[in-house]
Amino acid sequence: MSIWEYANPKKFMQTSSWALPWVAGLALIALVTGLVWGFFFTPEDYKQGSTVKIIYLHVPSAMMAINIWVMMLVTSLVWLIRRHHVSALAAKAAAPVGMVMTLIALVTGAIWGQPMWGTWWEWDPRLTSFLILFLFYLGYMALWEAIDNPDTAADLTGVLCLVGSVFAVLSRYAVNFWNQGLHQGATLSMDKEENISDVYWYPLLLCIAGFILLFVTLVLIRTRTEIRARRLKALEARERMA
Amino acid sequence: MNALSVTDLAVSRGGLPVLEGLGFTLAPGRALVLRGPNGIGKTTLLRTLAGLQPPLAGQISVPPEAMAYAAHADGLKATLSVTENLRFWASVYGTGTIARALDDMNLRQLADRAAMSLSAGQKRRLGLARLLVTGRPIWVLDEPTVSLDAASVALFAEAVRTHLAGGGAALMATHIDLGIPEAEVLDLAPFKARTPEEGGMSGGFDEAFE
Amino acid sequence: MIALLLRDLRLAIRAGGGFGLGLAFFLIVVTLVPFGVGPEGGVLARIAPGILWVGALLACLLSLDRIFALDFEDGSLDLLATAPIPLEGVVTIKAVAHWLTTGLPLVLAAPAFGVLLHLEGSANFWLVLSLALGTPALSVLGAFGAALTVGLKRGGLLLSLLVLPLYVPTLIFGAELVRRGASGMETQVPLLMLAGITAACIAVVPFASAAAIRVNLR
Amino acid sequence: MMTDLGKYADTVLAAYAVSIGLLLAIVIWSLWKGARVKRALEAQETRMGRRNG
Repeated sequence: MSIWEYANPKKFMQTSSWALPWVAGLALIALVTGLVWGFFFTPEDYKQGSTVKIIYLHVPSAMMAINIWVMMLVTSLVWLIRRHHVSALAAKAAAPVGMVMTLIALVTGAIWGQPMWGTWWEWDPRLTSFLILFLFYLGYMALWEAIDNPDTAADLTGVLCLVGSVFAVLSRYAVNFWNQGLHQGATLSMDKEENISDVYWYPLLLCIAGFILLFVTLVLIRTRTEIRARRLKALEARERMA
Repeated sequence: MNALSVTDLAVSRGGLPVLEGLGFTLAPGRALVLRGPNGIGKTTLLRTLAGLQPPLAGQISVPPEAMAYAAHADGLKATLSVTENLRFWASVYGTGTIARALDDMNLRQLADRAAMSLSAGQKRRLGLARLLVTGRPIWVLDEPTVSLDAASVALFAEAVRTHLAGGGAALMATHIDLGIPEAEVLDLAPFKARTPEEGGMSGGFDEAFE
Repeated sequence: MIALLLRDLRLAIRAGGGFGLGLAFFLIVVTLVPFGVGPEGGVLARIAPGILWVGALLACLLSLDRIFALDFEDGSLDLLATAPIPLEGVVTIKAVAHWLTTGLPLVLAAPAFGVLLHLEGSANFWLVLSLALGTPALSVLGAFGAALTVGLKRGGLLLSLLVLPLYVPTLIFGAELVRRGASGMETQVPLLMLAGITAACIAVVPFASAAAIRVNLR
Repeated sequence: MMTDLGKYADTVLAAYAVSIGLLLAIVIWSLWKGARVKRALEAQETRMGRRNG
């Protein structure tokens, strides 16, 4: 059996309705456990005090913000190359989730920055890049909404996602060049595992897993909704024609 | 040798099939008129033949670089003169000369007028003159005689006859008389796409689940 | 192809203010900014590269929706798509025509605006260079945005939302080049990046734009 | 049970409140939209007399 069978809407609806409760349950368990563990049972950082607890939200949401865009890029490519409708709809379904993740990363970053840097907003390369990513999500979603014909919308947003990806990466580089991150590294460098002690690392891992599972849950729900919406639209159109 | 042949063609508009099982051929020197009520899919069919949208099923075989398509809209630039409009299309198609088109469509006196100052019928004639300057043998025309008076329709018919006599072919969609009685007529109504219940093809993805 | 370019330029001139409109907008921005930030020469000179670049970007944005919309409405785009010119070529020519009518006048007029904002001689040179290198990318990317939104009735605002994030790298490197050039710092990196982005855009983006047009004409 | 968040209590609580609020918002929105579309589709299928789900 090939993976492409799941691109059949019937098969997708069956499989997703079977998988959904499991994924949702796991997401809930991982998120609640991870966040409770992180919030109540981890010590304060000697430098940052209790604000270190924000990493359990900030880091997973920031990771997801980027990874969801990558997932949208992959599904858009699958749609453009192999014309599997479910793939295009999954990209559409993922975009609002990605936007919310970006928003969470931005807001928690700003809230965190306030006591750490003494300002809500700093034109730090990372924050700025996320702001640009947020704009890309907005544009992508707006384009989906603006176009009536679903296949046209899928094609055009797919092309936009492709071009946007290149420019998102380019923007990241440009922003880095423009303002050589005065603040990064001074705070916790989160990319390097060894800089984070195990006390923070395990609940963080759990939170990351929780965010991923939550994303999968949401994408499954939303893709199912999109598939139904398209069937509804097709039936309505046929009723009008008849 | 056919100029244009279509086998078992199905076309869709907005994701829904509108025509299916369509087949016809068009030989050089012949004209074919497509008829059918509004909404049957005449324009969709012509756009598919012109290559602007992919067919849902079936084959279209046409020699490369042989077709000239004229849509509802004439594609004229209001601020350019008649000559400038024609010269542009002549150089796009690499034919160069526009003198014959001006004569055939009786546009000599209007040659220097801006397109925006032309009447609806004169604009239509200019749109048809554009076809002449493409130098393409197969014309695909969508409602070519809309807003033309009787004299202009006769002028149009004459231009089509000249084109056919020169070995060209013409495919026209219309619901009014074109004044070309020798043209074959194909009624599109029997090719209306059936619903899936009646055994027709479904729109593909949209309806296929559960 | 040349015929298409000539036609577009002729149309821009006949439409009245094809060249002038962007320029006038640019002038308004440059005039308004001192009212906003105060007439102090030092401050103005410092923010001038940014103002001029943002102004160029907005002036470019103003006329973007007309790149394909007019041809779409009167049916020429259908005819061009079935004509023997590749659609990629049509898109490129359209972008070139847009640049010639908005980008190029800005590049040529930039030193005058620079003077208004107290930019010094060498900074003016860098300003012209950066605009000359960067504005073609703005037109090509703008044509891509216009191609995406060509069939939409309320495409104007959406077009800005789609195109502006794409302008970020060009804006950053363009303004940075002027800033560095004016203060005598090393300019090679922004210069190469700016030129590289423009070259890559011209080479690749027309394919995406043509694909978008084909989808929109279906 | 409440851990002592020290002088940054506001900051941390605000971050958690906003984030969890946003997550809940998208979850509820997705579920609500899903239910609405599902109902509309079922109504349409019933109306067209081809219920075969």
